[in-house]
Amino acid sequence: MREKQLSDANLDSFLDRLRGMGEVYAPIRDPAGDVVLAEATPGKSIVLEYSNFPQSAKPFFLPQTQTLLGFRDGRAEDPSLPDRETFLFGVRPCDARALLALDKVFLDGDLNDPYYARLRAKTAVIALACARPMVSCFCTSVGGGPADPAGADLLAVRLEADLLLTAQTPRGEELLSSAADLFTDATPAAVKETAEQIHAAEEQIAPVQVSGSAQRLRDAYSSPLWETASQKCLGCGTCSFLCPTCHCFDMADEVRSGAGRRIRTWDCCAYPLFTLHASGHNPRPTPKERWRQRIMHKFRYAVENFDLLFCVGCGRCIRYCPVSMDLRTVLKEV
Amino acid sequence: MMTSHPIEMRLRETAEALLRDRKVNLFLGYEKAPLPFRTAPLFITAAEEVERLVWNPFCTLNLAVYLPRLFAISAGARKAKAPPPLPTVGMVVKGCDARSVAVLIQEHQAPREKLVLVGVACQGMVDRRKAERALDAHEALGAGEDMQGNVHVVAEDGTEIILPREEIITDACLECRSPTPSIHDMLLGAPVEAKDTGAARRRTSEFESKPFDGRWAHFQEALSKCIRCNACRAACPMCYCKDCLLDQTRPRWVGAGADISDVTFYHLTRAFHLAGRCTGCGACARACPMGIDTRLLMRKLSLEVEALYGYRPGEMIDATPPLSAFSMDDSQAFLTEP
Amino acid sequence: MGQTQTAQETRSAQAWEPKVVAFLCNWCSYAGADLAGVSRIQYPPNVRIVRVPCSGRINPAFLLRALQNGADAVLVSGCHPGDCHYIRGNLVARRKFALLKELLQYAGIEPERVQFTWVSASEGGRFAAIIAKVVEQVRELGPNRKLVKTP
Amino acid sequence: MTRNPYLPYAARIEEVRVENEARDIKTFRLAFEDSRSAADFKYLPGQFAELSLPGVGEAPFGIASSPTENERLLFTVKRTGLFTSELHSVEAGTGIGIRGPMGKPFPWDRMAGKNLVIVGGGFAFTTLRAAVQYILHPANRGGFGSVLVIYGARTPGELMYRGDLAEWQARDDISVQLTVDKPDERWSQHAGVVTAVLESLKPTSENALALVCGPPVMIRFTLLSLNKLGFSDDAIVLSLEMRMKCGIGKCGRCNIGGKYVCKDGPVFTWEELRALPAEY
Repeated sequence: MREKQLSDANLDSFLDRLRGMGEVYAPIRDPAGDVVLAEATPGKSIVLEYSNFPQSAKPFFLPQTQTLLGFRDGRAEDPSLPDRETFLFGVRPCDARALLALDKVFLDGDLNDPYYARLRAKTAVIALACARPMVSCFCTSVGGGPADPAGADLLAVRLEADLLLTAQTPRGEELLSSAADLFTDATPAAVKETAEQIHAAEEQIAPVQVSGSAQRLRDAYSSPLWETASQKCLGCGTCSFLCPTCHCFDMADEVRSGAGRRIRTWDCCAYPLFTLHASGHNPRPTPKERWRQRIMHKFRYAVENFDLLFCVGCGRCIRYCPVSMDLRTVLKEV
Repeated sequence: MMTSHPIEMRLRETAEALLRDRKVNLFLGYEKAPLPFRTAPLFITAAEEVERLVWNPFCTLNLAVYLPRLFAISAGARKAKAPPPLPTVGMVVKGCDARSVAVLIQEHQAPREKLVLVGVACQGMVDRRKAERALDAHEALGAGEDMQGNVHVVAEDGTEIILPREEIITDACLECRSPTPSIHDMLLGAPVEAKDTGAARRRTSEFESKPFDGRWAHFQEALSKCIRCNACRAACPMCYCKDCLLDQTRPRWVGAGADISDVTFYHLTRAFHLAGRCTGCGACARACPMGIDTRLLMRKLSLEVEALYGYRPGEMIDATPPLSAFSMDDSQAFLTEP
Repeated sequence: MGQTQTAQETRSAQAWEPKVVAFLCNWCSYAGADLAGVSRIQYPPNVRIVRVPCSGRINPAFLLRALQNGADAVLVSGCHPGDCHYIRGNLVARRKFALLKELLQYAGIEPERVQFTWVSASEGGRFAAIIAKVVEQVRELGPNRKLVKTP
Repeated sequence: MTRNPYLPYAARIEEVRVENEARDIKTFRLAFEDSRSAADFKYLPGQFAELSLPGVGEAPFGIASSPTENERLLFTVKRTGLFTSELHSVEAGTGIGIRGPMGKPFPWDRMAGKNLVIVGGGFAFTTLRAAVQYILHPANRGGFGSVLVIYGARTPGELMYRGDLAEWQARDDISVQLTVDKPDERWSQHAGVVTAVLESLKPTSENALALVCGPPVMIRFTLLSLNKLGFSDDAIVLSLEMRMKCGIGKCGRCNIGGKYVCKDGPVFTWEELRALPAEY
């Protein structure tokens, strides 16, 4: 693996090259003051000091609303798939890692999801290692880390006045060679500094007891802790909507005078309507079963089915929960 | 501004007595949360657990949101000859919480006689987003309250920072006109006067000074962030409808997607359903993961309800809610050819 | 979309005709519209009528839905105060309408897009005049572009 | 490129038949618009498909016909929710989308050579009808042992597939026992619940498999009866219903534990189901 160095002065030129090939999204401060992954049109100032975005990169691969079919004269037809290349610069490693989980669900051979597959193929991820983990972060306990390259095409680490980049995929190699004149070979000092920085970031992340979660959750299925833990859950769905691996969706038709579309929209297992049968029967009737499902899905069922935790430790569900629910506590208690 | 500590002690004593003397089956309060600038709702049923109760500048959540479900009678129980008795619930209420409880009582979602309301006059609760933003490059490891009631933060590098409370309390608190609970069975601490009774009006007038298209553009820009998670609805104590219009499929009133037209429909309809009922607690805005000012419309509607019908939800428990009543001489200046 | 620009577009777009959806109460306003018809009072054909049992039956969602589906304006008409077939339906509705109109204006929807009035069963002329007025106002404003859902 | 799994085949409703006295159950016979789709749609009894009406949506239904009935693709639908109400209101000739076949069929490999006990209740008899038709096909009948069908409904008027039932009862290579909770004056067959009939007939559990579909209460008691008769949990095959959307294991709402009803089911043995959380 050859590390390349990109000086801050050349960052804009690199993004310009990417703009020549497609749309570029990068960390930008929005009017409300949040740093978000937004389109980096020329001249927009890129923020490099941030913890993480409120919303992960998920919407770029699984949009909140996705057209599945068009309807014309009462007949279904394939919608056109996007052709444009997209470059995501500054995705945190946890959010890039989430793509491994989404890939398991949406790219499964026989039943490939064509919409996800296309967006995945057309979107390059340039992850930016995390230098300032938050108190809600626990990536190191779920197989990731502040500089985990999983899911990224390029991994960047920020140094004093440079970025150190390593290609993780052929796509990443391509991006590096397409702008080779902007990069220099990384100096041994830079490589060393990078390693130290990553280590320092890792040190800041408190471990969470995730090991053996599948077995522990199997044993704890009937535990009274689900009742107490879910008592305060409002069923608002914030955790799912912000979760980079939550992928459940609903489908609905929108048709006016014979023309329209079938869409899919994000959905959430915390909603009572999620599993409600037309007959009125609901297999998961209370917040207890619904919240248990969410934890079980991420830390047990996904492990059983794919040998992969469907949690990347980004901590959004903890940070944004209006009633301060914390899955770390439950993982510890089971 | 004063420290909350004495209130916390009295709150624990009060809750303990209520639970010990079986005056309540359940006490609703707040406990320490894993992350700074937050507390978590706490449900306790035993006097021994009162030590978990806290009272501090982070008790932002409106606990009234839990009442409708605590008093909901399941279909099975309704059919039973002798339905199980309703619980008696004790809870700590701030000004906004008390207003919400009052509306829930008026709307028969919670029986007054089954509630023991422990009121605390509120000095304004912290908005975690404002606090986090005020720290800028720092990350809080812990936060507490100093003797003046300001927020004391320990940052990741060990630095200690004081955040003046006035600067980080929620927008709803800044606009609050009745920080002292309108209804309560006991009041801990002294009543508090509203800080700035004109705040909501000023914000509304400022928005109203823009032209139609400017207002629409602002409104659409704000809503373009909406991801339709419905957290604003879930967090609202007044949104207890079992079958929300916005979930209905026969007919489907509003599309499920993030189409701006559907998003707008959702927010307009929700706001309207809260006309004359919204108590301005701000739970919706705080629950919004995308940081949308969900109170933009509500602020205006509440002022309008007061101007037209002289009503402030939750502050007049014996009055008939304005949209269930009428007067022959209600204004009809808005009519075409009246 | 600027207001002036919309109006200009309107003038150039010859094809566009205002589309007004009118929700009329069964007992007074619908009968008023009927009277306008049988009395052969002319009024613009731009109105689509939805009959409702009472103006009190109007849920704001009806009006928003109509605008979303492409109406350029909506009009609600009920019995005059005191004449409601259900005694007080229109009086309770009056409060809702007052607030709704304020809310929509505040959000940036022009007041002409959502109108309320009373028309009795004997006021065929009044009905025709109000329709003419509403249609004229909407023509002046141009097509509704706010809230419309483009499929 | 493989076919978009969300794109339905275009089909048309050729015939609509009311199945019960309450008129809330109808059978729809569908025909594909083109022969390629028909050739693509290869299924076995026990599988299901998503039917869709543009503008209304989609819903999953068990396939009520057997592939041995040639191009007769049948779906029996009870009017319950949004989609089914709309479907009940359309007439023959209407276009309809069909996506599938989905899920796993009844375990036909395991059923070969076995004596079969088929127990159904009420409206859930649809895929069991498909199974019986498949078994009775001349090319297949020799591949199975004895076949006992017990089918119950609340009243005689609620028994579906009257014509088929009469045909089957006229044959000597299958025993078809019908029972109703509330007989009327013209009813001459069993009265009472299916379990009573099952326990009185005492079919052998030797070299046998049971297929069970019905409302939850019926299933619960039938399981007990079958166990009593010596059927092991592994020899009892059930078919589940679940709220579904995508039908291809992605939308995440039909899971029971780690299994997706749409992909890993809807057919499970009782042994498999017992190992899963009781969230169904």
